[in-house]
Amino acid sequence: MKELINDAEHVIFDSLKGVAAAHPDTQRVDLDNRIVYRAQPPRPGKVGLVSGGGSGHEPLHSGYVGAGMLDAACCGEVFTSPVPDQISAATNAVNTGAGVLHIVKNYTGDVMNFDMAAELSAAEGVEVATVLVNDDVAVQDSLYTAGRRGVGLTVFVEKIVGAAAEQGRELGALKELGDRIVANGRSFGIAITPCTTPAAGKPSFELAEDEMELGIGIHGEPGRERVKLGPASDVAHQLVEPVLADLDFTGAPVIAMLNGMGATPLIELYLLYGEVAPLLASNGVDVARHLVGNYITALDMGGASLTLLRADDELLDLWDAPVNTPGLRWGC
Amino acid sequence: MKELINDAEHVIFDSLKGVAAAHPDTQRVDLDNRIVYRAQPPRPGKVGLVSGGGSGHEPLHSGYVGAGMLDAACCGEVFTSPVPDQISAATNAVNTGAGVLHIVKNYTGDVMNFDMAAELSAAEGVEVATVLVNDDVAVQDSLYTAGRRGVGLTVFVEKIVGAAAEQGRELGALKELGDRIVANGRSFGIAITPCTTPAAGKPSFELAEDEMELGIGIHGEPGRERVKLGPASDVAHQLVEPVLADLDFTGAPVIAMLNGMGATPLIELYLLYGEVAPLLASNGVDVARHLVGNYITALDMGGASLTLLRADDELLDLWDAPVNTPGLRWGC
Amino acid sequence: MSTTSLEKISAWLQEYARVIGEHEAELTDLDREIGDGDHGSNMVRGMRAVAGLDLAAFGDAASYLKKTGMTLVSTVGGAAGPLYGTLFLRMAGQLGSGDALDTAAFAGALKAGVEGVTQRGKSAVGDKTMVDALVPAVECLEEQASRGAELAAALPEAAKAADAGREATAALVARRGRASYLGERSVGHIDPGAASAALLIESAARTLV
Amino acid sequence: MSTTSLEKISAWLQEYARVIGEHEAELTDLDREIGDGDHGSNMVRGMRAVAGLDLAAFGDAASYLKKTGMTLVSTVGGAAGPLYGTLFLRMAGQLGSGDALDTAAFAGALKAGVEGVTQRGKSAVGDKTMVDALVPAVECLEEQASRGAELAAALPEAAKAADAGREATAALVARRGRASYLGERSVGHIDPGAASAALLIESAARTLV
Ligand SMILES: Nc1ncnc2c1ncn2[C@@H]1O[C@H](COP(=O)(O)OP(=O)(O)O)[C@@H](O)[C@H]1O
Ligand SMILES: Nc1ncnc2c1ncn2[C@@H]1O[C@H](COP(=O)(O)OP(=O)(O)O)[C@@H](O)[C@H]1O
Ligand SMILES: [Mg+2]
Ligand SMILES: [Mg+2]
Ligand SMILES: [Mg+2]
Ligand SMILES: [Mg+2]
Repeated sequence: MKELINDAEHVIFDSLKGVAAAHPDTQRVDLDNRIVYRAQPPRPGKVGLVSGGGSGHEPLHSGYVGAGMLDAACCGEVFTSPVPDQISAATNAVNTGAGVLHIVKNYTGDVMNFDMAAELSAAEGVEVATVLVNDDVAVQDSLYTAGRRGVGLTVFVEKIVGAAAEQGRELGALKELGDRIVANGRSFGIAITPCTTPAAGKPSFELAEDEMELGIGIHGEPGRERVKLGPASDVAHQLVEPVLADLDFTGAPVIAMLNGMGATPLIELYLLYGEVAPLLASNGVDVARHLVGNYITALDMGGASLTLLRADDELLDLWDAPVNTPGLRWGC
Repeated sequence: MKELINDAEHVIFDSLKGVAAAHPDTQRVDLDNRIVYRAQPPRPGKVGLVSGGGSGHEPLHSGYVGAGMLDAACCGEVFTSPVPDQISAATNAVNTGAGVLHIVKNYTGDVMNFDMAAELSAAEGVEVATVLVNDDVAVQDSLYTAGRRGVGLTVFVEKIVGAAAEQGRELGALKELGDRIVANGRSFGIAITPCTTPAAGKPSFELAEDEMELGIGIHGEPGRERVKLGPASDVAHQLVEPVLADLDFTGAPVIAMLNGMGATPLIELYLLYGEVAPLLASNGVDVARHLVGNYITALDMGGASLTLLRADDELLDLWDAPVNTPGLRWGC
Repeated sequence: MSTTSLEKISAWLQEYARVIGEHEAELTDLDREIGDGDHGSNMVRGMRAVAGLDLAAFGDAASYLKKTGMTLVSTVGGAAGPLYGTLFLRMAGQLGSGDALDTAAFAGALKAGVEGVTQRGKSAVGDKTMVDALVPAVECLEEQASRGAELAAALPEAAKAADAGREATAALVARRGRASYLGERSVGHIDPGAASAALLIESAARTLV
Repeated sequence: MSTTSLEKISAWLQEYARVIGEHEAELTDLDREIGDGDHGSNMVRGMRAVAGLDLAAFGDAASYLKKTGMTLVSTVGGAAGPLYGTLFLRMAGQLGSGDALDTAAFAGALKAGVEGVTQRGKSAVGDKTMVDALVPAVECLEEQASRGAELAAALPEAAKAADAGREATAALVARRGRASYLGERSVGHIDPGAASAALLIESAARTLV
């Protein structure tokens, strides 16, 4: 175990102390409940946006709390979803009467805990709707799995729905918008080195020097397949093809994200994007907006994921709207 | 060697192709010369700002090319300074007649190559001044060393002098400003895991599970001392104390940066900042502005560095001025 | 239900907390192989909180079990939190406050709990989850109750059934929870939740006597 | 200087390029220990470019050496680029275009080159740099020249002196370049630049005969 921590049990609390110290002007941290709020409560009539999940994916989610994105993020233990009381507390706190939207990544634990939280808040008269993000094409969406995982697209949902909430749209409309993004977005990820959780203290899996995992998620879980690690030009194909095979991304402006899993240096991420971009173009994909960097990580895992969203003018406008969070900032 | 690259020899070229694809609106990449320029040439009368150095420290330097910071960055091979022709080409290209400021990190190779470039450009009638950044307190500044290394403070120099250049200040004034920042800034870094350069394909050093290096630079070079890795609360002391011992940071607003070396997850960096911030406060340091994140890295090294700048109202204003680069963005 | 039942149930969960602590690394390792490597620390966090509950605050076993369920829900998180939480909440609901803790009563309560788990988890036997250890235990207890067996005699049999269910998960392809992402690659590994569930029944066999 | 000198100098640098290629990993390893692990790849990049120069484009050894220096400066980067570049540029300046390539001429040219290195690098013997291999070679050549030795006889001696200088760097505390950051921790490691410099003189001994 090689980590800059005090002890594995207090990682979340200790790290949130740092968040509080780092962003005092824009965020407020409820250390007891492990909730990161915007420093300013939502203005009357605005729908509250709450997300959260296991920690270890930073900047997701707490790094996306701020003007133009989330009102609150609930931080679970590392790779463990937050608990219902916590989520319900955040939900109640950001409810102005206009209701609260939960943005939930599709994992059994997250779904159950957010569901129970929604029930708790509903019992207190808070209207709650949920957008379930399930964009990972590595997982078959069938009756015989827990369904597709929610991964990179979560960042897009939080940004775009966040901008729409800022405009004063209503809860139902925001849920519809979120569902539309989910219907039109897909992701796929690869890993070349595993990650180590503070609690386990051991790498999540072992990979030989010349191996990579295809179809990994964001929790250090092994992927669907282990293959030889080739040059970045091959990796680009391995990232792009499963995504394009799952949904038609031609004939519409696309928002793309090449995301680093945590330990992959930016120089490699750019290099990979240099392979991915022409590949997308040659497949008729018109990338109108894009991000290259670490936006949703798995601790110190080495690797990358690609997320594509089939957008339209409305989604692009919402994408371009000002945002001021530790993890994404533009227009202000 | 576990990297997302095509081959070690073409890493810089290939990665710059990705930079070109990633930031077409704000940057222009001269692939032949490995120079990243702002998409818009400097407006007449503005002093050109050129920096550069070995690659592998991304976002430094190419990620700081853009409005409010650099006009051009020269990308050397991994951990190898750029060459004079390249630097001179960038210098000449951003010269509007108002002269060009070189921001150079103090390494023998960088100093010699920038010096030769300045001579070449001077021979073509370009006025060149140089700010030499040497903020690393881990190195003794004596006749018997190459002097202190330039590390994290480089980000501050590029930001603050960049803002001043945008205001139309003259070359001499900018050099003075840069020198003032250098005189008032200090850094110190630690590593818990080494990095692997594409060319070497092997870790830069070996560290046992319970060891850390104190006083590392940004090139995977071993530090001055190897010690036991303690809890983050100890690491905070190990980072803060050498910096405070070297310069008085009380009685003035301070700009602070807790920087990740590349592979350290954000959750750990925040956790460490949660230890560093109160330690600074208890030492009478008034942190007026701060950054927590990966700003100047050493490929996939695990660890962190602390940079402090003793500022004043002018420096804070310049710090707050709008900046729009891939690596730093606010106010626009 | 008598104070004795409360004390017995408490002894059971204290023992379970101890055993979970002992097996933390093992559970986490199982979860590293086909999940995300946190099941051990999740269960330890939850059972430590349960073990810390003040027995004096409870009038009967049902209210203690209810608090146990709520404590697990609000401390564990992940999949295990709501599932184990539901298990104990439903057990509490089933156990009337006056019931004696005999084989039938315990079988009935556990059955209600496990039904809560399968409902919340939309899971069934064969999905390679904790359900694969719990359902055989319930079935065994029901069968023993129908034959009039004492709880002290029935539980060791139920624990064997749970252990067998746990072992059998190794051969299964996961269809619920994180392990389902692995598809065929999940085969050959014991499910961590089935392992913690088998420990729960084993703990009962050692304490509910 | 005669065409023969040009061909000889070219043979030297072709041989040096070959030898650098052969020792790339070794040089990089030395640099990993007390530097940043790039000296091998730096030198290979530069010497590959030098080896690719078209001999037909040069009228004499001096112009070829000048181009070699410029090529190293513009392809190597780091500390080695300007330093080795300066070495060859100064050698070119010292070697008149008519000079024969005898021991005195070569010693004089190399001396001018090495002085260029110490000026640019602000370094001296004992700083644990390439200078520690180069200066003994120059001194040896000068001494041999004063005794009227042939170049073919002098160079093997100079190579031995350079090798000895390289070995001696192990005992030194670095005072220039990256290794100086290590202070006392640099002791026990051979300087990578001294190693590449010793290879340069060894290559000369094999080709300038
Ligand atoms: N839908 C489900 N139904 C029943 N049990 C489940 C379900 N999903 C997961 N589990 C159980 O939960 C265990 C994992 O718990 P844990 O690791 O604590 O949570 P998480 O999967 O969120 O990390 C699995 O081993 C499995 O036995
Ligand atoms: N000031 C100097 N004077 C002479 N030689 C030097 C000086 N600084 C560095 N060197 C030589 O350069 C070598 C390192 O070259 P290289 O690794 O290619 O460049 P860098 O240090 O920039 O990575 C050192 O081993 C040393 O021999
Ligand atoms: Mg989990
Ligand atoms: Mg170098
Ligand atoms: Mg788990
Ligand atoms: Mg080097």
